[in-house]
Amino acid sequence: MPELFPLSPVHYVAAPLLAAFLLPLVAKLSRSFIKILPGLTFLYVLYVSAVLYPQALQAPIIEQIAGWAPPLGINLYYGPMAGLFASLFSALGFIVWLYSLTQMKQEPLDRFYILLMMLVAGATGMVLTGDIFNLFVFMEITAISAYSLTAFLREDDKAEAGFKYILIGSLASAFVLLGIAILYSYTGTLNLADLALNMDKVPLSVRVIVFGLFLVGFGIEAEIFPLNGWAPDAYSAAPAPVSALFAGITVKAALYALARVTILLFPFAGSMALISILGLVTLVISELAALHQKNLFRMLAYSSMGQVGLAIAALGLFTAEGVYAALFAMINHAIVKGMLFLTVFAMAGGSATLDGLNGMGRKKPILSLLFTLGAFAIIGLPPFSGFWSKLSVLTAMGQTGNYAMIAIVLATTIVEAAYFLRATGRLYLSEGNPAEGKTPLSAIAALAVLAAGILWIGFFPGSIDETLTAGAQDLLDTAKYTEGVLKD
Amino acid sequence: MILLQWTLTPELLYQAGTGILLFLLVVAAIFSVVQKDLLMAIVGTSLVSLILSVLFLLLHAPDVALTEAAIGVALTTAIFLIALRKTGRYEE
Amino acid sequence: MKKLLAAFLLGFIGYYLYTAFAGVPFGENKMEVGKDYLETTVPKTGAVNTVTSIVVNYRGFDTLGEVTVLFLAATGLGAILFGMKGKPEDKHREPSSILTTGAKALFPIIVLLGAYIFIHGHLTPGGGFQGGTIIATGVLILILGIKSFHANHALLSVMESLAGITFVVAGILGLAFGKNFLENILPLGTPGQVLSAGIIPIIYIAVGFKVGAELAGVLDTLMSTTRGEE
Amino acid sequence: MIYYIASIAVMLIGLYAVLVKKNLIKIVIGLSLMDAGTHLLLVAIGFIKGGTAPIFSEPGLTADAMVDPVPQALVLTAIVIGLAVTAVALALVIRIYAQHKTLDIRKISSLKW
Repeated sequence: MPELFPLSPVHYVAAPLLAAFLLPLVAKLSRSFIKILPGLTFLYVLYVSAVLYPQALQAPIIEQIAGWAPPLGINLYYGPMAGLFASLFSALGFIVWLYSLTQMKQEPLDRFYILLMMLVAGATGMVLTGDIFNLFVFMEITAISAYSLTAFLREDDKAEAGFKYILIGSLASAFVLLGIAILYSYTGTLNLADLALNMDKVPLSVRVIVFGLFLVGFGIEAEIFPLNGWAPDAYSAAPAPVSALFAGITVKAALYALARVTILLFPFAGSMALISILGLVTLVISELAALHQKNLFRMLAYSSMGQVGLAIAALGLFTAEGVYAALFAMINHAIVKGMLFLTVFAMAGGSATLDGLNGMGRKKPILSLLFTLGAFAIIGLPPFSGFWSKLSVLTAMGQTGNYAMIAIVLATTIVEAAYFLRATGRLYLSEGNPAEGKTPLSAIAALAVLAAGILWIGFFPGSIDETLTAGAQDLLDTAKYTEGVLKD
Repeated sequence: MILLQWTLTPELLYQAGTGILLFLLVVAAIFSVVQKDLLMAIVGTSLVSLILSVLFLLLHAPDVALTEAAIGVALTTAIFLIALRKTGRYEE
Repeated sequence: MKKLLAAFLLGFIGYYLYTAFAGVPFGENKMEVGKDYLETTVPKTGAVNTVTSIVVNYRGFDTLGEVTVLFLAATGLGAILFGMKGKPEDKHREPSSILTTGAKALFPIIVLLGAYIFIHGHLTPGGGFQGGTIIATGVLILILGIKSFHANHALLSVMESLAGITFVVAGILGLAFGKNFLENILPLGTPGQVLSAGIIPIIYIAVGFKVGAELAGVLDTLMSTTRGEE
Repeated sequence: MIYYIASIAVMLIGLYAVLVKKNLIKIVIGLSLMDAGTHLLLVAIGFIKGGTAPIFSEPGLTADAMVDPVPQALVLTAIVIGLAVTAVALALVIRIYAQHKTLDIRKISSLKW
């Protein structure tokens, strides 16, 4: 097989696409294929990761689609950072599939799995591509899957949340497209590396405008304040497995795009400081808002935005340590928040409120334990993964002398601790109604994988040190990026 | 004497034509936003698409013009009209 | 108050967009990549229509994404409107016999026109998307003109899937032949002939079928959704 | 130049509808107007005075007398994406109407900003 189909990064996109087109056909043969095929696809993509990611750590893999060298053709850039994200997305996709097997019952299931696969494939494409218009196309693939999944359930308010999302998402894509139009009109090229070399053709004032357009466009998808009004509605409306993917994948892909574009095309100090400040503002406002939420999914959504804000604040430093910390925070957030969404859904159903947690400690001990683990990890208690990620963020801020930032981060941690400990307390200290139903083994297995990840990183933070350092270097070394892509 | 210099050259005709078309484009867009009767508003958007597709032809983009004619004028309008039939016609 | 705020925002955005484009000379040649496409399209892709060669060959990955977006829209639309199928709206009006006959007579002509457009995508303006849309318009005329007509969703989805698989497999074949994803593996032929330009016509025909089937499905799903009052 | 101004104007008119209008279908109309403006802008960028369509349909045509084909290819993609988004948005509108029997966002509590 390896000789016949040499593995390359395009498999991340091609395999899910093939599976998505096949799914309606095989669904006619047997209904059970609907569930099996996405799992096989995610497994295959994980296998691609296992083969390619170690190679990417040595040297970035650059693939030219259709055999045209950039800037004529579209290229994929699979470096340490893109590899890290692509592997993370594939793993999360697989876990969410495993969980959905028994927890997702709403028809039409074939459409649900198609949209789920495309959400992951689109986000992976956003991370891999080296062409700005192709980035836009993948952003639309991700977005359209996300809109449809938000309104997937039948109950009230789902369609409204979907409409709000589609409205703001369309504004985002219009802004990104406008930015691309301006860049193309000045430079005459669409390849990111080629653009980076030709940015001097664009007057400085125009560069600022384009940066603003991209910041708004990607910022909407990355839930940066004040562009995140859609997010709590979407998170609480979507089926829980999808919310886990929103937190773990969609936001990360948009953030990656924003970081890559900023560092390649707009590397001025002001743009980076602005990103950092916006991240801090997002952090503070979201955490305060989370404190007031009664609906658990909304609480998790706001907490999710806060965590992303933390990552953005660290990213905005654009130092090696800052990007390292941001990557760490993003990975931690993807694992932990994914687990929390899935646990809450398994424990208290789709419209869970704080009261729904009452007394769960005795009725569903495993799930309660998992929730507690996730809550502790988010707050940043040692020895869980969140502790190391927060520590690295604080270290990075300390090294650049931003002591005010450190104070803000510590203050929000207290807020975070307040609402997460309150929720955890409900599990064990309150009396509640008897809960019914057992959680199936496959769902528990999916959660256990995530929990193992939290503990592994918590006890052996050194094990991911190398990948994070390589990722941070990959993002910051623009010269290597452009030379690699345009070597011919 | 000055008037005589204003002969209708093809160039001038072309420019006047595009000017009028662009003006109509904006007017149609405003019309479709202001109009309270949603049916008329949708007719306005399809008019926008129609003018757009003529403009694409003038800009030597026949592929885009054909796409805009098939998708913008025919299909999008059809989808809007179907959606309108399933909902209410007037804006309150 | 809200209008004032909106007007201010519009003025702000409009002003900065205008300044951004004020520096772009209109009607002048400022091509960089575009020039390379124009110079290499005939010798290297065999396609006479440069836009087609960009859409299907040079930037074929975008088009694969674009096809996916449409596929997702059809899928998502079906998911959103799932379970909202209503009884056919018969009380409104009966299509006249002229309309019915006209629809039956027009449909084959429209389908032929659509097919002609996507088969000649590499030679003349148009291609898979345009041709597919025209075919979908033909289906719309059938839906409007014939009361009992309902699109055969099973057939449409089989067509859609096969066409999509063709596109991806055409891409994977490039890899299997030791080249790149979506790279041309067929002889280019004589530029200007129908059978030329390598895999471009094959992909565009697949796109045509796919777009036609998807849009027809979308229209039929929307038509058979219940009205709010029920 | 008037092309730029007109297309930016169409875009802003669409944005105005999105921001201010209370009717769901009007908002979707606004979105498609924004798209339309952007498409015209892109094609206008690629236009070259005295150029021809980028199709080598006759023997005499040469590459240096043609308009830029890239924006045209991009707009083709963008138009199809716009159609997809519009279709999904209208499906959502139909569902909202089925639940609330109105298209007025002031009467749908969860859609207030």
